[in-house]
Amino acid sequence: MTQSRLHVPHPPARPGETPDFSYLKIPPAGSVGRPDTLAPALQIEALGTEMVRVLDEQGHAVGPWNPHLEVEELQIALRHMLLTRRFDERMQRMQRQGRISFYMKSTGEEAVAVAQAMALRPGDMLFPSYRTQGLFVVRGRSLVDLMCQCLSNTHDMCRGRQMPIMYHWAEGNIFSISGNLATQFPQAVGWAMAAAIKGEDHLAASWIGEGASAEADFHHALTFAAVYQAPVILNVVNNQWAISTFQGFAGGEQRTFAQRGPGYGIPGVRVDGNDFLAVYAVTRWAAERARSGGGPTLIEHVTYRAAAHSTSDDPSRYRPKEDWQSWPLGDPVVRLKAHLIALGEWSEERHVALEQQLEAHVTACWKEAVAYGTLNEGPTLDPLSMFEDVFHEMPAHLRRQREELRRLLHGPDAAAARGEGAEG
Amino acid sequence: MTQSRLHVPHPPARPGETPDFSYLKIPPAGSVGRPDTLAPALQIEALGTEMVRVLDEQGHAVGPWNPHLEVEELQIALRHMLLTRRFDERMQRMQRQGRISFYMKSTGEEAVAVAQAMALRPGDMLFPSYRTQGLFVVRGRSLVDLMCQCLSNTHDMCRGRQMPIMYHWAEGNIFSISGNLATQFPQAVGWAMAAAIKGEDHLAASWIGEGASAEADFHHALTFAAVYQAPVILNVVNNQWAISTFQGFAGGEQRTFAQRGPGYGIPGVRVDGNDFLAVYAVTRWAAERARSGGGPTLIEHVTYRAAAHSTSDDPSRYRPKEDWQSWPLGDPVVRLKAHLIALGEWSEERHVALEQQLEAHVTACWKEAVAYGTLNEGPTLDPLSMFEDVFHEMPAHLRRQREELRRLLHGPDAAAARGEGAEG
Amino acid sequence: MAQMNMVQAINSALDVMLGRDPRVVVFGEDVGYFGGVFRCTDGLQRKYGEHRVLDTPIAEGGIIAAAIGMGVNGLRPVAEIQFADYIYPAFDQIVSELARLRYRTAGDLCAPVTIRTPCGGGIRGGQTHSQSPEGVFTHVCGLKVVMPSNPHDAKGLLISSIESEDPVLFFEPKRIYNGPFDGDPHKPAVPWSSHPKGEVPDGHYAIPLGKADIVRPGAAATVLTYGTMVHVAEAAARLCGVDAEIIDLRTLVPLDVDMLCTSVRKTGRCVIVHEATRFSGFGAELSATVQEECFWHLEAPIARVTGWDTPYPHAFEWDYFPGPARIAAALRAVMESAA
Amino acid sequence: MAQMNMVQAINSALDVMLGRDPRVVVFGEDVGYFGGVFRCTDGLQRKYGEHRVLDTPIAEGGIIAAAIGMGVNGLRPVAEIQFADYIYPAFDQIVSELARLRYRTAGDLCAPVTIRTPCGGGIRGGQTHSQSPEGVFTHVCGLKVVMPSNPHDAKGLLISSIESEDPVLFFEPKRIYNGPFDGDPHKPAVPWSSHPKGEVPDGHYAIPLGKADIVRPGAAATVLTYGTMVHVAEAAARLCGVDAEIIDLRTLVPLDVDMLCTSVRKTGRCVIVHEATRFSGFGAELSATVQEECFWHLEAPIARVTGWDTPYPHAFEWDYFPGPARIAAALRAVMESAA
Ligand SMILES: Cc1ncc(C[n+]2csc(CCOP(=O)(O)OP(=O)(O)O)c2C)c(N)n1
Ligand SMILES: Cc1ncc(C[n+]2csc(CCOP(=O)(O)OP(=O)(O)O)c2C)c(N)n1
Ligand SMILES: [Mg+2]
Ligand SMILES: [Mg+2]
Repeated sequence: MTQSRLHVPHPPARPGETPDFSYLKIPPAGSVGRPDTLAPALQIEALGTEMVRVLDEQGHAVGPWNPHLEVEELQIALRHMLLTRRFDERMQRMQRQGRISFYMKSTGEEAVAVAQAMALRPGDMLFPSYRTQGLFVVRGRSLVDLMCQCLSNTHDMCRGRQMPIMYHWAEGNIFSISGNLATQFPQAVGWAMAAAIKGEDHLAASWIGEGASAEADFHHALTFAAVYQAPVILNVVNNQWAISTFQGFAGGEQRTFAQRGPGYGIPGVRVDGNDFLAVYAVTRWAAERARSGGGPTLIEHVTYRAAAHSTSDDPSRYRPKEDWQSWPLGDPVVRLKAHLIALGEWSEERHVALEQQLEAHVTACWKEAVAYGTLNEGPTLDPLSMFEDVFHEMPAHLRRQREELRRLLHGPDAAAARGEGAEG
Repeated sequence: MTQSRLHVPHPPARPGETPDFSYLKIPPAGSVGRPDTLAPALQIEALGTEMVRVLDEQGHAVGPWNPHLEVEELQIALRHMLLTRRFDERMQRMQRQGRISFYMKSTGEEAVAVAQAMALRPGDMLFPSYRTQGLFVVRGRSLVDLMCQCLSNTHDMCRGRQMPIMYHWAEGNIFSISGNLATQFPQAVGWAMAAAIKGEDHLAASWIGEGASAEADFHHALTFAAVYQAPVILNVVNNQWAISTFQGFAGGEQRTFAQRGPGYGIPGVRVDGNDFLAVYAVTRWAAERARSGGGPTLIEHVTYRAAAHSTSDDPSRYRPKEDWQSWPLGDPVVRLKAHLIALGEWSEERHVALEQQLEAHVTACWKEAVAYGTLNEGPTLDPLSMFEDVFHEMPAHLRRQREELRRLLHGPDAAAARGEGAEG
Repeated sequence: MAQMNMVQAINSALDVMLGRDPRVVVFGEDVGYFGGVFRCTDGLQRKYGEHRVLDTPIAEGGIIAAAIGMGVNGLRPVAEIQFADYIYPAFDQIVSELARLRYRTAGDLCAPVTIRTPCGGGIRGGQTHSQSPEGVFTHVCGLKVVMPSNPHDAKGLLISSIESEDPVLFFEPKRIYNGPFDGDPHKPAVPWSSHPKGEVPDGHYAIPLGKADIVRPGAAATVLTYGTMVHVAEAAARLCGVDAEIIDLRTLVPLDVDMLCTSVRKTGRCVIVHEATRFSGFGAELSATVQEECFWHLEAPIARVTGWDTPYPHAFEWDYFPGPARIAAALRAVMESAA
Repeated sequence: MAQMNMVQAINSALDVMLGRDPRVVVFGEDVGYFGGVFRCTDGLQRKYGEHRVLDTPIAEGGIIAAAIGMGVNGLRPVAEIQFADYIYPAFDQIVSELARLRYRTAGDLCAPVTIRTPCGGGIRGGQTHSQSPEGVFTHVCGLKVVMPSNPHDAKGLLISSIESEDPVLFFEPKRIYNGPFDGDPHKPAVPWSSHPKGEVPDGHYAIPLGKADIVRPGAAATVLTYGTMVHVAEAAARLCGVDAEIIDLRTLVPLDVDMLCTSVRKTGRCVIVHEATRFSGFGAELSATVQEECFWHLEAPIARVTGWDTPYPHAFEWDYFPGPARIAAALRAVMESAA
């Protein structure tokens, strides 16, 4: 008998070592069957261990999950993904230049948010994570608005209250992003329960990282979704890393994250998260299931966090540099582009032209956004507004505090006090 | 397409209706295979859907899970189960007579705690629920001590601080029972992690009800156990009810509770919880696995809460009266007794004699216990002791408060104040 | 008008709101078919159906998270936490999410959730069925916190809570569900039918949040209290003969500072009473506020009478409980106090 | 003696304790291989191995639950919660279990867990990376609560916390990890090497829990504060020229009431400063206690200077932060105050 020893998960490679993704079992595109959308969860457990893939190595869409999208839609998808990436890069640069305080890129994972937002209906409610900016791009929120949020400027939808990237869009049916991991997962289930109570046809979808799946709210979401058979799509974006910890620390060594679903009686589907067509198709399948009374679906998107966790992070401390180059599922943008080219509906030239156009668009948006103010340059929001929206109506103690701040900022001694403050 | 509607789980029968347990699939005793204790979790998933059973209808022990226990052990087991039941009945009666404030019986579920405590080693740490009093009985804590706890009297191990049944026994390696559901589950995992860190051979075991499995701590326990492969046995006692809600409200409609395990990569074993031999054998299997470095096991015990939830509960409001009579897995005491009789090692006469002996023992224990005081009759604990053990050393503010209470109770105005208080 | 105890008054408030507003949904552990372990939701599922009055899994965090999602989707969720002692698993969803959703979205999203939960001791509940955690929630910006002391207020305040656009923590002192309690456990129980506040209108009425109530006018000292302790303070005043003005806060957030301070400025003396533990309890905020607002009127130190700073012990419930004798002693002390 | 910033001092305390006591284990999100997002555990896993310095799943509730189990099994767990804003998912395990285990078992079982967590604002963290939730924990019986204001104290207090038989919440004000901060974000950053409390002994030393520290003796008024605000209060005193006695609490529970009240009895005036929101914040308890103990010595109302009662807003960090100007104004007010 070997004695019990504490097992400590390890990533396959640390800085200086050669990237190694051999732990990933990747079936050929087209090899996984597509069951009926109302198939009982028990009969389709294999979907949690396989990996739904549509785009093959040659850029062809193959197999039963091929959603057969119109070329135009594919081109729009490519555009959305590219725009998301350009946007991310610009914002990261602006953070480096001190124009915004913080940023988080979704590089390498763009297919998840873009394909899912395209596969769902406008009336469906999205409960995003901080790495699904593509949802806003697809639903058409202007980049200027997103930038203004990151700038906490006079046009900031959050009125200066949230860190960059914590967007929301009530009219666009996108919930608010929270700094607290995973909280939105069971909230989405509650939203879906309400839709079912009201007898409405809308569903909810939510996203968390594989690391966040260890939080209590993951369990709450799956339990409530299963018990009430809520019309909800619960997505775990497995980008292999949670800041510095490898997915093994969330339980990924033992099982896929999709396999958690069946334990609750919820179908779990594992999908190649860098394959736009596969993500789109799986989402459509889950949406149809939910809308037909089939209840929830858990989807695991296998992808890779190509960039740092955030602008505060330095991944070279904990994983091999350039390891994304070795990631076997490639780059979702490159793969969709190759597909369009294989279809004869795209070219390197058109791609370059589109990139230039998007870059120009981002530049124009940024110009407009900064005109509404930046962190350090006016115009700025009125600090007195910080007392609003704590409650629907401002209670007396907040009115009193607002008065105190008003006197501090604008009262007779304000200039002196501030001047002195700088000396102190 | 049928529209999504909120699904609301229902128990098979409500008051006035005929009990119906047809939802339960019960394989014949002996039909489930017993895999190697170190079999990979993936290969033994069927253990979560089947039901390990050893005792057949004729009272014979059959199949690969038969633990082949000595007759003496079986007789001891019967004694422990009967004693637990007698103890429960007495305490319930004493609550009805106003001698203790509250009680919770484990009637019908005695095999779970008794078999598991017998299958584990004294050095293994047990993290109990409020319905596993059998653990204390097996480990030999005197009933007098348990009764004194329920009486909050001068011999109360909790010094009057906890409601009845919230026992603990540090020397006996039994953790403290908490009023908060499920909290002990991940604590047990932490204990097991520590054992593994120290390279010790002990394991931890914990118990929760199927209702409590919806709590966050269930997820924490399974995640941590899986990630670190901790030597722990996690038991879900599925007695079909959580106060008034049927197991469907914890997700039991969709899947068994044992099936939650495989989603985390933890073997899940479903066992006939009223079959002493099956529970014993499964526990031994899991313990051997844990001690050999095979990590955690999740065990679901299928049983029935024969009694009310607690002395505060009236089950006739939400389920058919006498439904336990129809419970297809029977009574664990009756089944073990039948087995011993089938073996020729027991008789109705010996049984009656044992019951009388145990009843007398319980009576003697109760007599001794009440001599140490009851809720309403002296001797009583010193109320000033309530300020102790908040911290290791009593800080100044608690010393001051203790002084204040001392003056109130014993100071010059004490009698007057108390007298007046009664008038006020 | 009908005679109602507090359980019936709460049931009536839920009934009225379920009937008036199709957005109202009521849910929690055992609240559906069974009607709640304290019977507050008795009969409601039968009347409004199991899509409006729901049992839930035993997961307080999930209950509140689901309530938030439902609130965002246009419902008016009323969630029950079976005991206030079991609200902690929902703490993150309440504090990080429910309380701040409106703020962080600059008013674009909100969830008007009411959380009902029985609190307080005196029922032999020991440390996990007796807590009064209201103080902790009063420190969380964005939550309203309510605790009624009688059936009439309970119904009116609960209706206001459900109608509030803000999330509300609604604490129900379970010791007075069935009758007022003056702090003496040895006296025979008194039913609400013998108390004027046991008269409760059948239909809809609202008691505004943020308004305290003078339950006993007086000139000599002010007692600030809420919940069960209102009745105990009344008994204490009778006991020691101090002409105390007893104020039932009813709402802790927002606090009716004006009424409180008007009284203290008048009497010059103040005793604060709550059942919760003392250190950093809500009494600390009351004391600090009164001291700031009324310093120049104070003729004696503000006194706090509270639960001791220990968990609620099962055996010593009545030594722990801040009963009439302790309150009376504090009243005498503030009357006699001199440098 | 070495020059250390607060991160290094904390790292050194952990290093010392891991080296001295084989029961000490350190764990949390990203604390192992990576060394922590604030680098407080840098190099420790390499030195002590991955069974003593562990990464964990992202589940604060699980982390604290595991710590309790480990503590019961004879280890001395030091758990990190990555930001104090993320401690709420662990609230139930801390409040219902960790804090009360010794009590409910009459001393038979306990878990001497230390929870380290960075708190406070001023780093553009917005509402979910800036909170100061210490007040809430001071209301929980059975927890010690510590917040150091400098590297020297941080190390000595952390060692005492790990050696404590009681569970300790150890809050680290992240704004001063790298240098003292006087409340003016526009001035160039100052390193700890320029501050006397940046001198930190290399080896083992303990600063007892429950002892406050007079960081600036003075005669005119007493300032009670802790963490980052100690330095801001010093700046404020310089700014307004009031001869303030500034007391760094260091430990909030148990509170050094004697030192606090001795000072207030001497000065007759008291200003309480913390970064946390005001309503029911720890300042309320300080104010209530001082008022009770020193009423007859007070010559002016006790003042509180705190964060406003709103979430911490990203864009208005410095309008929110209770900076030197506000503290100075309060100091002037208590000096000038008259009926
Ligand atoms: C409750 C909580 N705990 C900790 C954190 C700190 N934190 C922010 S992101 C992160 C890693 C999340 O990883 P994952 O869920 O895999 O998402 P990814 O960043 O990979 O998209 C952590 C630990 C937090 N924001 N909230
Ligand atoms: C956190 C928490 N929530 C709610 C309760 C109230 N409560 C006590 S027992 C119980 C039902 C538990 O059912 P189950 O887990 O199936 O155990 P059983 O009583 O059937 O043994 C509930 C809801 C509690 N004690 N703790
Ligand atoms: Mg990740
Ligand atoms: Mg049960």
